[in-house]
Amino acid sequence: MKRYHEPVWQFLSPSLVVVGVFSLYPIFESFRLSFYRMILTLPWLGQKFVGWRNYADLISDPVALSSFTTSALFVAVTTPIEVLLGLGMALVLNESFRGRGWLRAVVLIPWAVPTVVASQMWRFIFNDRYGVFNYLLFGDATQFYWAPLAEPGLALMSIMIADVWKTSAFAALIILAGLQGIPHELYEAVNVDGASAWQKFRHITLPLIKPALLLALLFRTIDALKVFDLVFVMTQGGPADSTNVLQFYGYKKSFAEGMIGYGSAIAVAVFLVSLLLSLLYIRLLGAGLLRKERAA
Amino acid sequence: MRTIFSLAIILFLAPCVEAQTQLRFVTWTSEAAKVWTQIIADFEAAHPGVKVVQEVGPSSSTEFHDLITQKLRNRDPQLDVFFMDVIWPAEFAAAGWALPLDEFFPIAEQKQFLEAPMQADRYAQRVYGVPVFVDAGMLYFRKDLLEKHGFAPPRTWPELVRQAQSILAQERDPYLTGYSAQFKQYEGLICNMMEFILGNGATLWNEQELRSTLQDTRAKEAVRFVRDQIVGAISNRGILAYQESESLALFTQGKAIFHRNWPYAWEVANDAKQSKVAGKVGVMPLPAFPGQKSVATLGGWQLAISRFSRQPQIAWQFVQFMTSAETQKRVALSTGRAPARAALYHDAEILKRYPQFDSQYQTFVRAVPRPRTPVYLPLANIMQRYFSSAIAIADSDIDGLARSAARDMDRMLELLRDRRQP
Amino acid sequence: MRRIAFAGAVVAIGAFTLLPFLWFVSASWKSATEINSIPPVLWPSFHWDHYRAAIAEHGLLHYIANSVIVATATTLLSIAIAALAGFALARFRLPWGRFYLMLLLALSMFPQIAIAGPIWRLLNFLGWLNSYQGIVAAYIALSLPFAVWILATFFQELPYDIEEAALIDGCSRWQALRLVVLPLAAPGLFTAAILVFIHAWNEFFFALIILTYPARQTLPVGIALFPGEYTMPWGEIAAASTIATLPLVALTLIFQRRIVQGLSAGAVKG
Amino acid sequence: MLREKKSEGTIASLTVDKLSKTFAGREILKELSFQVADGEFCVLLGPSGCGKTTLLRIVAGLETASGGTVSIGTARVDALAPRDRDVAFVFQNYALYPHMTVFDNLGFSLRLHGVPKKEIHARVTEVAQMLEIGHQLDHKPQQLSGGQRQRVALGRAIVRRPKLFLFDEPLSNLDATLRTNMRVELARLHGRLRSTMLYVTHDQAEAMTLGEKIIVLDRGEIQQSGAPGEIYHRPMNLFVAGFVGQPQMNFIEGRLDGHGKLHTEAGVEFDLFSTVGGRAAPDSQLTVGIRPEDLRRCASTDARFAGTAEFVEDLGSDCFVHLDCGGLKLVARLPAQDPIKLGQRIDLNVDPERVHLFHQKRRIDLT
Repeated sequence: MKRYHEPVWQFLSPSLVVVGVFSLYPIFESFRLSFYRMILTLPWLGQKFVGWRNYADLISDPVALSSFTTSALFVAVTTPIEVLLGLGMALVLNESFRGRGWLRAVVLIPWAVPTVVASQMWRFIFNDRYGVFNYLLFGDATQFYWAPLAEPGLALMSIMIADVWKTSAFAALIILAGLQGIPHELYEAVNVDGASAWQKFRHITLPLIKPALLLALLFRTIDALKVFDLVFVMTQGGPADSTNVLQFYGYKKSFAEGMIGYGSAIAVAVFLVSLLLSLLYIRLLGAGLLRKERAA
Repeated sequence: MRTIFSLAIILFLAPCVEAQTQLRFVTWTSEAAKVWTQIIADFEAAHPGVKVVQEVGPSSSTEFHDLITQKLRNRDPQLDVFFMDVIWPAEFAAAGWALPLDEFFPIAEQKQFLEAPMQADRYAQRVYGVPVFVDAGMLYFRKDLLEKHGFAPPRTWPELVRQAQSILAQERDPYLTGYSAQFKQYEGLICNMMEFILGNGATLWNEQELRSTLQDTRAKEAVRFVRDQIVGAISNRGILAYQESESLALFTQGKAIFHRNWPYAWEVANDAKQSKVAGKVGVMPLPAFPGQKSVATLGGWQLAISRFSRQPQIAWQFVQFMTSAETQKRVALSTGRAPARAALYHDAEILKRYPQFDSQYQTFVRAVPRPRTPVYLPLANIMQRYFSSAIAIADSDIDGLARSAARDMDRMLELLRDRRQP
Repeated sequence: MRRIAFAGAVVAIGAFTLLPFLWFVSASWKSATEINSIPPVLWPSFHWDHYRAAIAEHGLLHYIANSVIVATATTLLSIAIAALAGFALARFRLPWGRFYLMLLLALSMFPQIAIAGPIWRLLNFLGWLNSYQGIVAAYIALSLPFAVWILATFFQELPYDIEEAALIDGCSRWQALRLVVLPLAAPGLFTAAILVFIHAWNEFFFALIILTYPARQTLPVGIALFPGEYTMPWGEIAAASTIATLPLVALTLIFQRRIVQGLSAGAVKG
Repeated sequence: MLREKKSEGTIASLTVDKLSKTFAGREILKELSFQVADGEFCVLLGPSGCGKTTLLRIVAGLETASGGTVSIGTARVDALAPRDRDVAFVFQNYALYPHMTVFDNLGFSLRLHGVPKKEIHARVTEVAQMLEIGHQLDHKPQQLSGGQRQRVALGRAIVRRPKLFLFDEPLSNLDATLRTNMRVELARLHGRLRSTMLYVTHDQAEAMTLGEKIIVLDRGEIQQSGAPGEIYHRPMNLFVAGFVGQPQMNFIEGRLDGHGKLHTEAGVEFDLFSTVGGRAAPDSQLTVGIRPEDLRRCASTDARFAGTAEFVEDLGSDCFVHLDCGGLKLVARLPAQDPIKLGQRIDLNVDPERVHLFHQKRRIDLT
């Protein structure tokens, strides 16, 4: 039974070409390089195929393990806060009030500010002497002053604050969209039964924005694992390596030390962790995110 | 939809102008950009048919390194002359990225330049860079405070600490700190710590035996001194997050008694528009530990030629012009950066404009380069991690940290052992 | 009582997002000594030479021009390509359609830093280094995954029968897309466009190593050129950032309703 | 609804031959074959989920069949894209272009086919007048009422003068009175245009009033096809008998004895010898079908059924009485003049000529 051909290829070829040349090729190149050992500054060592040795070294490299835990901690703390804050912002922004348009634009400022600028900004704010952070908290009582970027414990926290400030708007945007998708009649119906604000949220809002929450969580996790600019500008992985996230460690290996093979292996590790987490989210929170099969 | 594609077409056909022979010079936007453009214009006037095309990267050494190595690792012919940080020659030579300049740069000419940077520009008996300007660590101090409290500028670190403690006690200014420097986990930390360690008669590594010497007792002593006497005592803990700009800000705001920085800080600290302590600033070589000599870490930038340049002759003419005595003098006068040619330190005009060059000359002559090895950057990352971990935690296990840092450094240096350069 | 709590929340959100940025903007009107004065000076003395320096000495305007060109070209092309792919994935029941969506999501997980080297070599091979098309091609690849995702989910929610009516009326798939689907999908396109634009506007690392001609460098690289080797001109950086962020804020203010409406897939009731 | 036959026109007929469709393992259409003559108004009637909409969408080209062919006139179209089949499709929820005015909605297909502006304007205004939406031409669909939107959807199809009109339950979103008016208008429209129309509905009243031919579908198979009267008065199987007719036909199970006498579960007997003759073996199970309107009140002596009224639906014009005849539930349609009270015992009889007989779900003709 001959059927007329939907011009599928006309629609998909542009994206396939671009993704194929500019995404797939570089990523395969990274995968390939991760099986080689090379140090650019010692060319006589050559580029030897070493199979899984880079990955074996990665597992046994104490600095890599500590940077893995730093990254994991960063993701585990920032993504939930960003999604929760995003949810709060979205709920507020969903209500209609006079300045809503302005507030929505203001909320987008952190997302619109270039990351390199935002990092400089927070480095300026967290400075323990001329930064406003200490001044607002403690006024002139310098004995109580913190040095956020200087204490191993506080440095990562400062980067988290900067990241939460920068990206909560993004999460809020996605969740707000989910909220707007909820048909209004549902709320009218439940109002009739006299539900409290909390019950309305619990039984109507939450279940219906689950896909939006999942999407926000997914995109934030992927980005949080790839955090780089903030660490590069604010702390360069210091103090005492306490903010040496995996991505920054990979950058140092590939670009500063010329160990492309090892750097690529770290990048692949970041990718695999991200893939694993995403599959976990999709399995746990339901596949509502994926395309529903189109009914006959 | 049609408009979108027509816009894309225009972009793709952006014509690029082909002029005569193009000399590609990769540099960064220096503070005195106007001076550089003028010098380049003069070069082009003196060499008709040659057009210098400038490509620009950020001044931060790490970012400039990322950009330049990207071109070099890919043998990009579109690169002739580029700026090289004082710690890169060994790496760029071993990697086969920088062109040996011996045939262009005779020994007699090399003698014109300060010995310290020239030493840094050599690797395996060949020269790979021509110094443009030099940097060296110096001690800035509040002349007024020292005089007020009857102190002569300190010769040793313990003396500095004692003076700082007594001034702090008497001044009772909550914001005042005794010593401001660069202890953030980055290249600057190595420059600072090297001055303490070498100032205690120790070293970072043994060049002949290709092994780390961080475990020597004198080296660990210096580190312990910084952790307990400086970070733990006379400095505010914020110092662990400072690069040059933050540390200098404390000094220019009048909130630091002593301050370690490069020569540029003299101009800033004495400029009333930028500093509240203009005129009250003294500068001297860094103190050392009792019985040892003062040591300053060498910094500065050199010009190098890419091994993949298709026109090394023209490139050398450009480098020669840019590092000629006359150009060096113009740059020194306009930017205040310490020149690399020794003669300029006795040039009346320069000394009139920058009297401090006279007293700083000795520091520049004796400045010590950081380990000259192709694997310097991996070593640097290991040392940065070690130093930061050692001084940022009050009760850090310095012996243990030193042992593992030395082990990691030796494992890197091991790679050099089997391939001794001729 | 709820009114006060709500008003409190509005103020809190406004403060949380705006105050840090306003503090940085205030630095652009402070004199050199005021900027890092200890203790900090809260109210600036309002003089404008940082703005003059940012524009005149650092050539901020041509960085902004470059960023506008790059970001606009990236957005237009990326959205055009993503709309085609999103439409096809939503409309044609392709057996591997879902796989392609998952592949795109996976691609967006790969750290850009790691593929910067290979992308540089690719552009070098094509002779596109230091060219608008080079950086735009790289940015399209970076932004396509999430653009296709947003548009595919959006098209999938659009009521199908309006399109079928167009097919019956005599449209080819292309005409149906252009004349009926795109006008209805405007909010979705807008959302994806704003996100792609902001991504291209903010990207730093690729631009650092690909664009080294001053005439081509985009804003984030331009601002990274402000600091000297040891000096950090906070005033000028703050001024540059304020100028750079204003167009984006204005853009989002004008289109914020469309943005949110777009993201709420299926907002268009047939 | 009698309309005079149109002379042979240019409008082609529709031929569907052994059309089948399976989706996700389920057989939706099972080798259907039927024809729609030129200018004929054919209705596809069936319960929801019987595959009638899928069949319509396959004819339109919006879906592909798993087997069989579709031809309009003499040309096979099943391999053509929807736009090449010259068909018009009126959707259930109208599918108007929300971003275009009514005028643009109506003229869209002409614009696509490059019809000159002047002609588009003329044809659009003519159809708009015909459908009384002349003064809504510059409104947007959101500004129109349900009925008006429905007429615009209809107008969009008419303007094109297609070879074949396809309707997918176009009236189901209208309120009752509007629906009855539109039924009459559609029929009058068909009378004027004399175009071939294929109309899908689950509402049998629409089927009876509009259809010149009705095809009853169930579970992807044609149960019966024929003129409305044929479908109503000679249902060929239990399904058609039960589906067509409101309220539903009464069914009574029974067993035929050796002498042509039928003994039903309610103890009522029917002497069918003269009609059944030898066409049903003795002792076989038969189902008797009696339409509620065929039951009439009679004297208790010659009553065939007697039951008490459990529930009475009084529709004004007549009333439906739900009776319990000793366990057998019957529904009778009685004239409203003599109202029945709840619990009242009444006697009913039926003219044997009007009784329907089914054996193993197939009809057995009495004459």
